[in-house]
Amino acid sequence: MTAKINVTLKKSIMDPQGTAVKDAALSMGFDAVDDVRIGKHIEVKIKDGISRKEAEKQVELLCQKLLANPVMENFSFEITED
Amino acid sequence: MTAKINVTLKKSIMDPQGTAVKDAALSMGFDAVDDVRIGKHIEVKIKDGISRKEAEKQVELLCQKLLANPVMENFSFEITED
Amino acid sequence: MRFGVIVFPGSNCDSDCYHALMDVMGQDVRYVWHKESDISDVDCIVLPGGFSYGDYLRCGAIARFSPVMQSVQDFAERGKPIIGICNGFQILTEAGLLPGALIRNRGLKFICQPQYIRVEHSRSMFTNMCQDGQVLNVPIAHGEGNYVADQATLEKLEANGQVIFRYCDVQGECTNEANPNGSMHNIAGIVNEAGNVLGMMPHPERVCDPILGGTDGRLIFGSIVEWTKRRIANAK
Amino acid sequence: MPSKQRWDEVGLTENEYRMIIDILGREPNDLELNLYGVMWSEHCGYKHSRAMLKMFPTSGPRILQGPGENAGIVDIGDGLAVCMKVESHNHPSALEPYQGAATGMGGIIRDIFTMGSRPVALLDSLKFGPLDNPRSRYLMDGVVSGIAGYGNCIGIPTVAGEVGFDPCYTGNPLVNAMCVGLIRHDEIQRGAAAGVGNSVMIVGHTTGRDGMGGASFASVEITAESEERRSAVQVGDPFMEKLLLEACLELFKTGCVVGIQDMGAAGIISSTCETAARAGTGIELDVALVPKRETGMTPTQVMISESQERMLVIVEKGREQEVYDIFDKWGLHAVVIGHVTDDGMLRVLDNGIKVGEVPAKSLAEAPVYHPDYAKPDYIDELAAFNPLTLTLPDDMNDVLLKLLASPDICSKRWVYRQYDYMVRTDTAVPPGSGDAAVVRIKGTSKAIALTIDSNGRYSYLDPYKGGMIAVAEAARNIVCTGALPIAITDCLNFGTPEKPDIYWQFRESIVGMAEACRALDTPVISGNVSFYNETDRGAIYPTPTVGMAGVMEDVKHITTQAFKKDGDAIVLLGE
Ligand SMILES: Nc1ncnc2c1ncn2[C@@H]1O[C@H](COP(=O)(O)OP(=O)(O)O)[C@@H](O)[C@H]1O
Repeated sequence: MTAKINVTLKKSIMDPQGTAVKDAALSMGFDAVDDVRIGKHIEVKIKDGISRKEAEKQVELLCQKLLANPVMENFSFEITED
Repeated sequence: MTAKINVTLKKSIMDPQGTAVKDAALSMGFDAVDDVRIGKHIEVKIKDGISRKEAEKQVELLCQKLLANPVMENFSFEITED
Repeated sequence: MRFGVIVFPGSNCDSDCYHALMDVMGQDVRYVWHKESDISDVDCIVLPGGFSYGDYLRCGAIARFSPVMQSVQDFAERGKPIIGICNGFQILTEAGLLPGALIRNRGLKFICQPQYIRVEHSRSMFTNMCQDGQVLNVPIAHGEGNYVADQATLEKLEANGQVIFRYCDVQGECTNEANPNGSMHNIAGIVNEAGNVLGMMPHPERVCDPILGGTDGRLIFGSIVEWTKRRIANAK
Repeated sequence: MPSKQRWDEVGLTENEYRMIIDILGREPNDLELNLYGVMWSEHCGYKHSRAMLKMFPTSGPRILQGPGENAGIVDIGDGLAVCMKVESHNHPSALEPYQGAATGMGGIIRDIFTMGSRPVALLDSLKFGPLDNPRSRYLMDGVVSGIAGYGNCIGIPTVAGEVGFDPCYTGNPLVNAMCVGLIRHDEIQRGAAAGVGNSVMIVGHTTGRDGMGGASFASVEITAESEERRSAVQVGDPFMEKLLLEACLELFKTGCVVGIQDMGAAGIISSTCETAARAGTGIELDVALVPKRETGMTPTQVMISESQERMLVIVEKGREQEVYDIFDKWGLHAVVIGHVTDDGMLRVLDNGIKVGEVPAKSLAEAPVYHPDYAKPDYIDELAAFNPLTLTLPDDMNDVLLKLLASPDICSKRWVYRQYDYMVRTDTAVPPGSGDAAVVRIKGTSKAIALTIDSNGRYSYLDPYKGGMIAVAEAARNIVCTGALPIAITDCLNFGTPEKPDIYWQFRESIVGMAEACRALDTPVISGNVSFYNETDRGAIYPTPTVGMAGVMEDVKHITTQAFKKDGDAIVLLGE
């Protein structure tokens, strides 16, 4: 199993990197772009033999404690078989 | 519409960040973790009035030209109504 | 008194702090390895700059789980002085010992340069040798020093006098142009509510020895020494 | 004879293939052929430059270590010495500017601490195409961030450098990085696998398929999977290197290290055959023992992998535990992969079964060539140009403003502000304040002055004089800070050496540099050659880069550029 986690900046936090990418995209002529926000995509491979329930529990806790900083970030994840 | 883009490192590319996070997770007792790879999650808000087809075309090109470096990264995306 | 400089894997200003305190300020100092748990022999903890754990994931995010951080937490609760410089500041916010967070500089680039900062007040244990409003020249060197916090936290910081240093120009004006990284309210350094934990992005250890172009850093370390002396005298 | 492809596939010539058969007395197997392919490549073997490099003066009363080791060492008195080297990472930076530049820094830093020396300063010499080209801007932005990303993280200040622009560098930027270390005479380590029976260890990062580019990769079995996995791009891990640096310096103090060599290009193969060749010994190693980060790697892939942040350490037999203890403290791998033998052979085993065996010395000593050279036509054409035929512009103020605004002359603050040039608290003269940087030495009154200079345009017009000018400019920069020039390290960036025009530029440059080094008493203690700097638009200007160190006995002699007081006299020195 693999946990696919997205960590995104909270709306209230400004995103200088996203703004820079948006400006670059617009100056390159990508006129469909309205706004850009940049976060992290983290893939955690789960050890064989771990139950889905246990995996979910650990990934949730891992996100809370380490992968996202609650002061500025939100997270979401899904667990896929692979 | 919003394009949700994941940019990941190619398999053969070493990911020091992922390794450091994996080591930290293991030492914190997350024994379900087998491996960690860290990429980017980018959300591009699409301007109103742009067709889905046009959005897809621009996002694909944007990924190729700006968001991912083809010598070391892969990308995938989906476009959602929001 | 004795300072303890924590060495995390990837710290790189640890020896600079050690040198400034020992050879320039004439203080007793020892290194504290990140796996130590007994730090009862030191009077002030320094979390030095650098890239602990490569600053991978987020600056300071992994270091805060180092074994020594539990003792640092206790040390803070007992009201003893802790100063986190640059990466040390980032670790303190990640650990929840200071509010808010430090994100990418607004210009997205790492910035290394001399920097003016204004001492907001001299009542703290870290600024008692400075004047209110004094302008110090203390260099910065960071890529993620852009201080953010929610509105309520900012208001509280301001109301309690927890903002200790602000980026300013040579006249002491805290303008947008004088703000190198986009920090809210030009914040360069804050203390916790109890006033004994300081986090600051500028590097005082880089301006202690005059050959490096300034000595303003001595005022900050000197204030800690002064405060500790008084505390020890009062206890007697 | 076998089909033509056999030598072609590993980038060797038919003649070289015959030489290998002579050496072995038989045909090489695939693994062995790959080892020769890598070690006899220009990059590792210096085939086209070795003969010419002998022209450089490389010794003197101050020189403790000249070329031939990982870095050179020059005495600065009181038992102290300076260790330095410069290296190019031009091609990797053209492909992926951030990682290319970052791994370049990683490599040159390892060269310095491998010698037992603590790195104290970095310098960089950068050349790009004109900035109105977006690709040039992208490359410059990435290269500068990559240097900053690696140097800042590992905590070594980048104290000086240069940036230049010319259309000849479009598509082929130059990224030359220099590292300088301090060392006590009694701490010098060397890269020799001495002492039969001693353990051969690999420390630091795991080994993967990364960085297997170039000539040799072609012959490694390519499947759909390996194609996806294959990559010429290496990723730098400055955090790992910081740990490796501290662990190695701590290890040297134990006295159990017999020899050490960093794994740069061609990883295990180059480090084992070079250390064995230097000591006149052999090495037997088992690729199955090498810690890997990918499954299914073939012995050839393990041998030639260029994974970063690894070191080969030869340890006194019976003292391996001391290595384990120190590396464990820093959270790093240390594994015995073989031992030193007395038969001069490099023997490769896979799970105990022999898969290749060649004389170590024959790998380390690639054939030496003396390519043809001829003065290019453009030289006389350009020399015939009479500058007096130019008409003087009317408005000199306008000319001055144009000059000051040109990227070559304008302030380079945008670049050096991204580098932590103050960490270690020794930078007494930072970038922007002097012609060279000055780094003081704590606990002494001494300082060293450092600079890196090149001028491709001069060298293009007259490579002989251009070479001299590069050395002379570096010396002037050092002297202006108040220091005495004592040695240089160099990086020779040129086009394709098989072209007579290019080889002529190369020869002339070396002769000019050598003459200047003799005149100024600054021997060459280390260096690097980068050939094949060409795109479909032709070769770059011949660009020899000179890194120079000077010594100052007392920091009170430091002199900076700025005018100091009203009324001070301004004097023009020289002719
Ligand atoms: N790539 C670079 N890295 C670090 N410092 C640099 C770089 N380029 C220029 N500098 C610094 O900027 C200052 C001015 O450089 P330069 O314009 O080359 O000066 P000069 O022409 O006087 O040699 C010097 O202090 C130099 O070390």
